[in-house]
Amino acid sequence: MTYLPKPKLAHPDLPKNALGFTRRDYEGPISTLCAGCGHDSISAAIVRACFELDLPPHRIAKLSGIGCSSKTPTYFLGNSHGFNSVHGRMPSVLTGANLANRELLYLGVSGDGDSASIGFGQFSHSMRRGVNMTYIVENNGVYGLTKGQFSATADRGAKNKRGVANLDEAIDMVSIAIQLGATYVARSFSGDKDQLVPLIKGAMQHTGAAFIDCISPCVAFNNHDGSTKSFDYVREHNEAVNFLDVITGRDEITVDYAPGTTEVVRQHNGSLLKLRKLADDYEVTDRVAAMDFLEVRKARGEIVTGLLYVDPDAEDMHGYMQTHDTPFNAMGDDELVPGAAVLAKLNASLR
Amino acid sequence: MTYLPKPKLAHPDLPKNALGFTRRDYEGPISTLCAGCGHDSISAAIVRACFELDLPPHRIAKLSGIGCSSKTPTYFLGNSHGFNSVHGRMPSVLTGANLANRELLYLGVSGDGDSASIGFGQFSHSMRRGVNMTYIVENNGVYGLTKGQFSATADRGAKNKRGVANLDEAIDMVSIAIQLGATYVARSFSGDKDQLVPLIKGAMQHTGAAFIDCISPCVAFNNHDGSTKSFDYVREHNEAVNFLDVITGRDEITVDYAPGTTEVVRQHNGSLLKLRKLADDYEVTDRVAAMDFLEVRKARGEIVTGLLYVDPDAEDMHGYMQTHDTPFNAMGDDELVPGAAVLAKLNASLR
Amino acid sequence: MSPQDASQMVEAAGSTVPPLVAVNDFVVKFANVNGSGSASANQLFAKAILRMGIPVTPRNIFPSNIQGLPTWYEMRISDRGHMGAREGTDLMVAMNPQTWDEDVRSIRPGGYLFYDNTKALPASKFRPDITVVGMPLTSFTNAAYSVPRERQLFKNIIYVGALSALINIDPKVIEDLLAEQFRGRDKLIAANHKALHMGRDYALAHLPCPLGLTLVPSDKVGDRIFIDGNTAAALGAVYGGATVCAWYPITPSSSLPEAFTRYCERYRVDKETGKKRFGIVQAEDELSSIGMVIGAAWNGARAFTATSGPGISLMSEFIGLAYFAEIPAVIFDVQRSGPSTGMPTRTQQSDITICAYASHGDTKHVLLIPEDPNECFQFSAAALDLADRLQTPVFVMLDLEIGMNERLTAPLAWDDNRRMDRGKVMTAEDLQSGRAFGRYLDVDGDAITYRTYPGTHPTRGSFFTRGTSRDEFARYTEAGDAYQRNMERLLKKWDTAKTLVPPAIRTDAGAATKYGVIFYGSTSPAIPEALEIIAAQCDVVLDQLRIRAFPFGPEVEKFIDGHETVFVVEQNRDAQLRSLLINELETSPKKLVRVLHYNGAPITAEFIAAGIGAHLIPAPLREAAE
Amino acid sequence: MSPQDASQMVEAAGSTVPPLVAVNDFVVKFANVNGSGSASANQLFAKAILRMGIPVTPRNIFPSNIQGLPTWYEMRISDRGHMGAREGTDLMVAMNPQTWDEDVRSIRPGGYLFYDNTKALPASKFRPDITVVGMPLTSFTNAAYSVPRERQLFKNIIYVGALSALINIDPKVIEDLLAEQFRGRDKLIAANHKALHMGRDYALAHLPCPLGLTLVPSDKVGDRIFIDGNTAAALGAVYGGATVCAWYPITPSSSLPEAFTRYCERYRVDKETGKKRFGIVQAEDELSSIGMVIGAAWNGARAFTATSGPGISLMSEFIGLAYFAEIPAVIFDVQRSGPSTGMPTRTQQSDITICAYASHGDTKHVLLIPEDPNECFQFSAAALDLADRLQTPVFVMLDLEIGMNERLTAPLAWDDNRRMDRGKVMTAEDLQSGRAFGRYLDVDGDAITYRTYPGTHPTRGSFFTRGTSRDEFARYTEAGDAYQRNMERLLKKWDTAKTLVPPAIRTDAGAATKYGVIFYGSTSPAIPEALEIIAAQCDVVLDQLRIRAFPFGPEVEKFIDGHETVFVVEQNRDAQLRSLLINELETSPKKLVRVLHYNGAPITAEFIAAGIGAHLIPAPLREAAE
Ligand SMILES: Cc1ncc(C[n+]2csc(CCOP(=O)(O)OP(=O)(O)O)c2C)c(N)n1
Ligand SMILES: Cc1ncc(C[n+]2csc(CCOP(=O)(O)OP(=O)(O)O)c2C)c(N)n1
Ligand code: SF4
Ligand code: SF4
Ligand SMILES: [Mg+2]
Ligand SMILES: [Mg+2]
Repeated sequence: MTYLPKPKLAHPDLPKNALGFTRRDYEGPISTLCAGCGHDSISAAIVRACFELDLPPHRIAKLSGIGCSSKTPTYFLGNSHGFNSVHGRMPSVLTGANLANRELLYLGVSGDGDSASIGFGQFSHSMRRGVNMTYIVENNGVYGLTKGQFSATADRGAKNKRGVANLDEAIDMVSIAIQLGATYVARSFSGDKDQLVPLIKGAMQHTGAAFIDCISPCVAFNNHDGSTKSFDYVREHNEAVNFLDVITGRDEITVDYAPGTTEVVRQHNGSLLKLRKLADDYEVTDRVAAMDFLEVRKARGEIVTGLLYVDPDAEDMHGYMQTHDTPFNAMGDDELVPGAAVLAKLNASLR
Repeated sequence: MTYLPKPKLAHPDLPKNALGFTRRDYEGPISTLCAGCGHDSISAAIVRACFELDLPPHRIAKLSGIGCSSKTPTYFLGNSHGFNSVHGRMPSVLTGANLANRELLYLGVSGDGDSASIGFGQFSHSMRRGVNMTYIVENNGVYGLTKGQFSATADRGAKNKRGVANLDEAIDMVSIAIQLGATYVARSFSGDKDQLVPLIKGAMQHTGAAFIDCISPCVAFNNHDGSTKSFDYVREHNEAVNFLDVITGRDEITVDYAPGTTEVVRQHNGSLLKLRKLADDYEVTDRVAAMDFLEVRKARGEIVTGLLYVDPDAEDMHGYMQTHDTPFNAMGDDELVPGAAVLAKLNASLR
Repeated sequence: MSPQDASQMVEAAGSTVPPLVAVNDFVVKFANVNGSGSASANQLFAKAILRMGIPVTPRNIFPSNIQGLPTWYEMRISDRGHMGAREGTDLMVAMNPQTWDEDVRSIRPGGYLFYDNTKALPASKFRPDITVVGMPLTSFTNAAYSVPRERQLFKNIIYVGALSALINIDPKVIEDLLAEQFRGRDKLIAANHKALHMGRDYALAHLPCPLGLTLVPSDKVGDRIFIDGNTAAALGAVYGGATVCAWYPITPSSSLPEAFTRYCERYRVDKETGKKRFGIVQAEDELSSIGMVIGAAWNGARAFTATSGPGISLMSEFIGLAYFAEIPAVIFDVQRSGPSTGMPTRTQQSDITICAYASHGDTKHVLLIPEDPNECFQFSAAALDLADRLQTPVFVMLDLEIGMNERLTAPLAWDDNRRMDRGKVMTAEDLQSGRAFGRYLDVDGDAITYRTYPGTHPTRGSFFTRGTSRDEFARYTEAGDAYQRNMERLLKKWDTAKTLVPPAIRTDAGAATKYGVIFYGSTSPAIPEALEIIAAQCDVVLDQLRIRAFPFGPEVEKFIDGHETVFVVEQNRDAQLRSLLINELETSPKKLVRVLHYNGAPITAEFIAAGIGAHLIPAPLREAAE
Repeated sequence: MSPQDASQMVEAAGSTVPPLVAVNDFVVKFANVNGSGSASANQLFAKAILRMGIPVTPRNIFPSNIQGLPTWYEMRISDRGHMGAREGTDLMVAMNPQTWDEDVRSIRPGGYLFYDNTKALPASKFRPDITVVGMPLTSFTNAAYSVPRERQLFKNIIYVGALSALINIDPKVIEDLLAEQFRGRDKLIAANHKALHMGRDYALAHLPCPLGLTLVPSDKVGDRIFIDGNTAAALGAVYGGATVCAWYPITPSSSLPEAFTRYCERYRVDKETGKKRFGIVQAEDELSSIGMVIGAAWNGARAFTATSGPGISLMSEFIGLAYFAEIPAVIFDVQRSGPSTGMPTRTQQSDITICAYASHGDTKHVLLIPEDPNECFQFSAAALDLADRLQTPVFVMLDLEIGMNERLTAPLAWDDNRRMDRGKVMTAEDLQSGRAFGRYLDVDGDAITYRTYPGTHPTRGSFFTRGTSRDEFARYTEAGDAYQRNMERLLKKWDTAKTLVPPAIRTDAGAATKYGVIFYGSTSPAIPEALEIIAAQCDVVLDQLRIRAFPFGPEVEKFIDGHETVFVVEQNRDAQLRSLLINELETSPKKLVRVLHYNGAPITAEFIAAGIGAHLIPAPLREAAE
């Protein structure tokens, strides 16, 4: 089956962003996922975030591994280059791509099987390196594409469709990401687009490794009673610590800072994150406190969502490496090849 | 080079343990590591721990990956079966071995490159599964065997021998182990055998995944100024939270519980862990508090050592799986093969 | 022109084509939407035909997707017993508008199209040379049921009912099958029976029953059973005494460990304590699953994993360790179309090379290649024995075609006197008695050495296992001569393997011939039919050799030597088995002619016949004959 | 019997053996302890001989260990220019008691043993048929130095001094080398000069200088340089325009990315800003390093990784992705002895099969096989061009022997007019101009299709890269025909590759001969010498073909066709390149005779001559000749 092109109806009255693009320009062909799959909501959120941020679609590179979640980059940002790589290895491919051209925006999309099971090593190491990217795990606790086996984010004791309980301890991706040095870490829920869209926008405005664990129920295999990743379960246990508003250049002036309950974080690159606090003891830039908060609430059975940690002054891999501003893929012979004279000297030194 | 057999001098007056073995019976051939390598001290600590626990050497299986650290199983417990597998994959091999025969004791020995770099996925997943084992990482922050490149436990900013600084965030193995469900987690230092030996004994008495991060300086490549894994640096920054005494059956009666500063933890299988508290606010069975403590102290630049967390009532993988008491490798046709009659019925159902 | 009525002649390219007429010999294909619940109705249909004693071979063609994309269920009905795929469809049951054009195109001239005519379609959507049978399925079902779920479910049963009337399936057989399926849920049985007869009655009343394609009860099924290869292999692992299974999900292999789990839960749980005589771990990836298998086998348990191509690639390093350190390991590779992710829901035989030589350095591995579910069962148990006997990895090479499709196959058989062959293992008694032990010392001359399980004896028999070079007593060494001795012994062990693997099966043509054909695995059912076609069209007979294992025994060399030209039929692009033949047997490549099929669909007799035929008849003659 | 004095005849098996006499043609071997600092003294020794204009080929034989185990440094000195390894040692410098016996055994009859006689050894430790030269090195050094570190360091220089007197190395040359080495640290220079002369003076006074083995200045070195293959390959990557290197340490490849790092720091840092024109990542493992290379190359940077066998195994899955999705990637495989961890510090050519066919499914990969450091440099840059041109992984197959040993090699050359060949890349202008773009559409007929770098154009030229099947416009499809078209195009691209890789180099014997020899890589230097031996012993000449790449060009087929018997000389057990030859060229295996060396030591001319000779002279004749 070749993919289904989405009917491109001309809607002359569709709103346009600062670049003159409509939301359609950020969409892709029609999704072939199951009707109701959480992943499609995340795709829609990505489309909205990119539209609202006025990003030129072709300056975004979207990369993924293998899985239903990893298929989604086909279904959004049709004018962006995409790379559906191999299972669990998107992080290394993205890291390499990022090395080659530091100017594009990198969006990594993955699943919980892709990132927490087979890909846990690569996921972890990409966080440590501070690769400048937005890394979204579309977390449903199962392997959707291979028909519903537990993944490593399934909670111990959670039941599959046939009622069999999971035996292994769950991996909590946000805690691990914070532990390993990610500098923008959030959790959200595919069913809550109002929360999710700004979190994606904030991540795309962040310099450094930004990670979003987005719980995204699998309606085919993990949306039953006994699952801890079903729509109902997540809605019931969701505890948002804050609500984010991303303020891009042109909005800035109009922002109204309600004192006390609102915190404004200015990121290194000038973007502003306006946070409406829902848990008032939550200090989003305090790494140690954030980790403790998460562990305490997890022990209580809460699914904490929102922007969980941000280091507004983070460096990224290129910063650490002190790479040149020109993307490598734009460098020519003159910049790269030392030439025959240098070689002659070298030869001389080797006799 | 064939390995060097250790001269087996007859010392009729060497002390014997309850099984009638001397410490020599727990040793192996002479180590071929660099003189002064921390790893050799850990081997010696393992020998002492096994001797003192009166373990029959052949009931221990010792497994490792690849690296100087992973070579060490050759140099201790010469009467045990050993398996020097492939780089970073000891955890899966050990898990499989453990599945096959739940009656042996499993000792996994690895390096920081082996477990935190290439093997981070397997390390993590073996913790989640609660494999009943003692997993020791001989942590020197570098790849010794390949001549001193940084490993994933090297601290950001730490310098190598040529003065080049490490760019990536360090992986803190104990925090990750606790995060992922290990039920006995300790950190120690190869230079402090008094602390290390009881920690190994406690781990070997523990049912479930026991992990010891043992800092073990590499004298050849990571013992200089600027290193954060040198003997001097570790000695200076070492903050022990407690001192462990493992009480086996026959000692039990003689123990003297000094109230207040001492805590006694009774493990599931009857063994007793007596802890002399050095940090008096430290609660060794409180997982969330332990993680917080570690993060706070890490932020201060301290290297916290001691028994960091224990769940005395932990289950192991076999417990979760409800496997039979008889080891699989001892089961015969009668126990395993359903037979022709069953097959005939099955055939009938398939028409 | 309007859709054809079933009773009249149909037209093609000016000339009239008579509607196909066949009894117990045609191909029915259902075009459905993935996840629409059609699978069980289709299976019911196939099983009913089987119960009538007529051999039927179904094939499920599904997308790499969970819901909403096209899926087909194709059934070859053949009293003559031809079980290979066949090109073209005789009766198309077109239930998926998405693939309508392609589906209509695939009908053979004179064939039949059954479809839902609730919504009218323009005439251009049909073909003049086929018989079109329309039934207002949707409106009919919607009229009968109001709950959406019921509409969805019973629509499928209704069309089964209608078809039963169209091609003469005995409704009693279907009723029985439904009753078995829903045993104990009488209301459900009644509801299904009702739907079945609603469809059937409609057809009898309004459709041209029967079509030219009909079924009559037969006796060609015999005592054969209906099972897929993955399930049979899983059973073989239970019978073979496997206790440890470590796996990672991947299509088309996942159903093998899943079936193993089911059967273990059924046969291996201690009745009194509820404790399990098996350990199954869904690992975090394939590197881990093969590592667990190797660890378990090292420690004396029988262990296996199942995977597909990408998993084999990932396991390569570990497979080399098991080869060099001589640790048993059984790996089921249920092959799909490569390279890379390729076409994960399509079949191929393209992992032959990687499995035969997996890993860096000089390595060679044993492959067993079953042709059908019965052999999947046999070879699965045999692989566990062989791995222990040879102390090396053993691959069982299935493919999607036999792994995931149910097949008529000989009933599974087990000899209760059979005992696991655990190979050369020294026990505590052996060691105690003072028997010398050198882990890599060849004392028997077959290059297979003794091992001990860890923990056997307090002071004797322990050894150190490693992937580095060592001497006969498992002591580390970098001495070139010790290394080379060991590598040469491994080659000698390879010779021993040749005497232990299942030999190739030769079937001679009866008449003398200079032509031979070599094939293996899921190609097998298409061969007899292909040779019939060749005999008919070219008047040439061929001797056959079905390869069942690698390394090849002397019978393979003999077969090749005994023929002037040998066709090697494979389902891959690069003639991978042929490479093994010329590589390992030093055969002249010139005499081995490639017949290669690799578009992901199962190979057909027609394809093979054309491929071979092209070499038998010179081109001009061939054209004349056509 | 006591150790022999150097001036008298030596005895062997009853008869006397004259001490060896040779000028500029012998083998010196140093037996040391790993980590004892001997390496730099040994290198000094080799370099001094080179500076005298005499070709010398050193080989470092070291353990898989950091400190304390035996290590050897072997030097073949050959005015005739023979650079292959040679069996037996003429002058053994035995500094390691651990390996004494083995070292003494390896001396050729009539050879010389230089040792430290501070501690007396029993006569049984010596051989009657060699000349023994003892010097009380330890006591002598200890008397001169009191600081332990100095004792350790200068002992090495002292023995170099002594040896310089024994075999006539010009001390001025050594002095100059020391001065260069410690440039700017005058005190150190003086101290080293002093130690050198102490050793030299002792030898002149007390030892039988010179021995029968002597050096005289020569002019055979020419303008050649002295460099190891890994370093040369790293330089090639700098010149080839590689900007991204992702790697994971593994012997014997680590020194390649480490050298790349050094050269980049030297040549690629922006003088003004300190910013870097390269990105080097030490990845967490090989799966990650190849993933980064693929990601970077997909995004338009030139990228490479370096590894050895185990790394290739781990990279297999990704390599298949790069093949199928057509992404450039350069992989240096510095081969070591397999399988598994094998002998990680020994050489072999045993990753040929895995690299040629890496990954599951039908795949084939381009290999470049350099013979020496100069070709390492050339092929490294060429690989980067080829990978871009062919859009596929390209392997550069080094081995430990050329990768980690310094070799005399032609000076590195670069044409300043040369430009990187970035292959078929559509630019924003191309797209803007309306040029049609189909990522997998073969518009030029060479089966190579156009790509775009991500981010090129706002609305045109974007495409989706995947490891699954797709059509010419990179759209996902499960259609068998689109899949097959693509797989066939990849085969056609393989044919294009044959026209682009470095052709095999043929050297004819001069006289007509029915014999040919095929070889590659580090076997190269041993071949001329082997053929000299064969010509002398068997009176047979052979034509030579040095393979430099896979796939093979027509010249390879022609060479094989033109000879009755072709010997294929390889350093592996399973005749891996020979398999490629019969596989890809459809050559009859019968005419390709294996000559295989695989004990981890570099292959020698004697071995090759014996292997080939065995087939040239019938056995009885051969015995008579001996
Ligand atoms: C190496 C490899 N192993 C296994 C698979 C099979 N496989 C495809 S998707 C998948 C799991 C995907 O799970 P997840 O990442 O959670 O994605 P989801 O489908 O749930 O969105 C697996 C195991 C594969 N493609 N490659
Ligand atoms: C697949 C693979 N990659 C790389 C190597 C090379 N290698 C051997 S040991 C080692 C690092 C060991 O580091 P660590 O585990 O920290 O052990 P240490 O030597 O420091 O004790 C590496 C990279 C290998 N053996 N296998
Ligand atoms: S199977 Fe689950 S994850 Fe996959 S598309 Fe369907 S609902 Fe989504
Ligand atoms: S290199 Fe380092 S880790 Fe290895 S043996 Fe020497 S000191 Fe120990
Ligand atoms: Mg998932
Ligand atoms: Mg280390």
